[in-house]
Amino acid sequence: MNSAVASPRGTGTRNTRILGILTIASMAFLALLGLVFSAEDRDQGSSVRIMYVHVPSIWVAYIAFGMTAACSAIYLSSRNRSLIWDRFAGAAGEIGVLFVAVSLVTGSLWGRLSWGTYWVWDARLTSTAFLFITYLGYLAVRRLGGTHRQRARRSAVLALLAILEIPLVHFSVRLWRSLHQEATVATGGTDVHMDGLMLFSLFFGLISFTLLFLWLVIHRQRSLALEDAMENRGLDAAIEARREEAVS
Amino acid sequence: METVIELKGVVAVLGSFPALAGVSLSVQRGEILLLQGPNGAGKTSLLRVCAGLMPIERGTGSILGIDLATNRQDIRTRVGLLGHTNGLYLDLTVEQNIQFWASTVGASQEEVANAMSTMRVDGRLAKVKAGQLSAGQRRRTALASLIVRRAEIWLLDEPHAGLDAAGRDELDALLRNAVAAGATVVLASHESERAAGLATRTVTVDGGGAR
Amino acid sequence: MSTFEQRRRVAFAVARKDLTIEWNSRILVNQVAPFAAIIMVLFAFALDNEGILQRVAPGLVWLATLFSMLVVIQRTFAVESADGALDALRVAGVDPSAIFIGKSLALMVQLFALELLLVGTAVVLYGVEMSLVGFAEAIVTLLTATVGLACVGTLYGGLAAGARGRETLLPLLLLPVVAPVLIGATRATEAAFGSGGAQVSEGWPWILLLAVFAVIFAVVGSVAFGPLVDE
Amino acid sequence: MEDASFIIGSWVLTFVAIGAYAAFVIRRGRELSRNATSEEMPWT
Repeated sequence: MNSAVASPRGTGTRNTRILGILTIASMAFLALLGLVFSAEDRDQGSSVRIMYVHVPSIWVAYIAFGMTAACSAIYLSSRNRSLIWDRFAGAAGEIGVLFVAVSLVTGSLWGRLSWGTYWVWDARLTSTAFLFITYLGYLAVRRLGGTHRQRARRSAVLALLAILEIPLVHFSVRLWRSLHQEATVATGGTDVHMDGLMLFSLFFGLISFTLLFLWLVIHRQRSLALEDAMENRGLDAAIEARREEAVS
Repeated sequence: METVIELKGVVAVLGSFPALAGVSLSVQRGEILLLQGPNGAGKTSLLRVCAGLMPIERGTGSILGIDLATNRQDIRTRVGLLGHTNGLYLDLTVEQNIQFWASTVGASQEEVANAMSTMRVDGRLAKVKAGQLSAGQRRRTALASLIVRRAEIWLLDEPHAGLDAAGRDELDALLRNAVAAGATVVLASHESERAAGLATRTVTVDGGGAR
Repeated sequence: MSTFEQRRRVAFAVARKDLTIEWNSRILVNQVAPFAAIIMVLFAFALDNEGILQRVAPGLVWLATLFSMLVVIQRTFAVESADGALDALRVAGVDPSAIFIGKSLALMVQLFALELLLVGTAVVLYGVEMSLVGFAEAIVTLLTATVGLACVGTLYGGLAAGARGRETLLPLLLLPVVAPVLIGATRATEAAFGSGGAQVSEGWPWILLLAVFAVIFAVVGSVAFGPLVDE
Repeated sequence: MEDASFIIGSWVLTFVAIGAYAAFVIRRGRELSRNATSEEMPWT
């Protein structure tokens, strides 16, 4: 207890600090690349600059949801059922929801510029919206309460169900769209002719957003661990109080 | 004697409230154990833990030699719980309720008829919807569906509540018969005089612990 | 250890129990069916144009089905928790996959009856006309869609019911999952109704989609129901 | 110019959203770790 009071340490370590500095530096460089150095697109003009945050965002969201599923599967299949896997799943799910939201909003801004409309009923857009809602549900189930193990089991099963549901939704939405001629609006507009620097900028964006994701997920897992620990401690106090009742 | 319930320092929580704050309890086969204690002492939770319904957060426990932490599902087939609620479907008649519970365990028609006559819910009452019964009649219906489940451990939460004098006598006789046939009974009751006459041992539950 | 035979017996017992409850209480007939019919009438008010109504009738039928399904699912789990019967089922050690199959079967029967009513309403109110083959296709669509809806509805309904007082979670969890059914069933029904000049033959691929959905969630549901509801 | 405001808007929005979330995570961690023991913080 004493050592803890001495210095407030937070969820960082030397390694995460290095990772954090790297992330910030690469984000700054990405902004330079995307907003200043890279050229305008032949068809889309300057609106292509939104791509450098839009595409990496959805990339991170996919990684995050993949990680949620993988950690949930590990949690359910591991013998000791360590709660760290549950927390990693939860942290990744939360970050995934944030980044899907970001990519939906930036995507619709980009769409307004290049297609003249905020939203088209394109298969990819529609199933991304479903992805967002599905994982909102996942986060809601994580907050249902009960013991940590109950939360872990329930949400792990739900995460695996979500992984099953997503391809089904995506496939059926694609079938649905294929019947409508207007579907070409979406694909026609996004044809970007990329030169070397644009390609590099996009690639650099993916890397720096991945660094960002790693940094976020590590910190979030740790703060979730602390939340669990504090709840356990609250339970200790409550057990003490409960025993007192009997003495009086 | 064979130990059928063995709890060591069991903590069980409702949300974040420790309903059981470290209970240790040992029950032998053939006992009729009475749990006493004020409201909110943890009697109901203790029964639910023994039934494998509430997960245990800390401590260890086994019921009929089956580990509570890992195999709660296996325990449940071998114990019977009568909780605060009766576990009846209010839109089914008394007979339909008991038939349903019988069919989940594959009990015969004869067993159903016996259980219904033991708890006096046969005849005219059998065709009444559970939602229209009096509290005591519902209690008797719940006990009848408990009988057809042939439990090895009977966990009863206030079984006497709502029963009339005759019903209480029948319940006591029923429990004594069950014990004679090799079952074990744990009951929580405020009817301490009556229950004490029935019980072979009394344990006081208070502040989420047992003494 | 529960054998296949035991599981089948329990599943049928659960299904029969749920249907008996409906038979005794007539909630579906007296409350949900009128609600579904009202939705169809309200659609007609909102889309006040006969041409449009005929064109979109299939979508409206399935939207009304989904909304009424939410009510039915909440009802089938409210019945379980009204007097602690779900707890009693759990204490009785009844195999969760048998409960899942039983409740899904009962839900299928109820949903199918509801859908027949809705299709009938569409025929009467919206002036839908069907060929004989179209009628057969509509029935097949109803059947396959119903299996999928019932399985997925039981699965998520159980999860929402297990979390006491959070039944409002059900629509958030359920509606995104049933999107494929809404899409598939609507297109297949369009083909059957001939809405917007659709041919009957266009419906069969969508029915295949519905069948895939049904099979997946029937299998997965019977595995996942236990861990989701239990605790 | 509309284009520029949309582009800057989406970049700003992205970074504000992520920044706000990161700040929330870090502050929550700091707050909770104030009373935490070493065993509760295995990463230290």
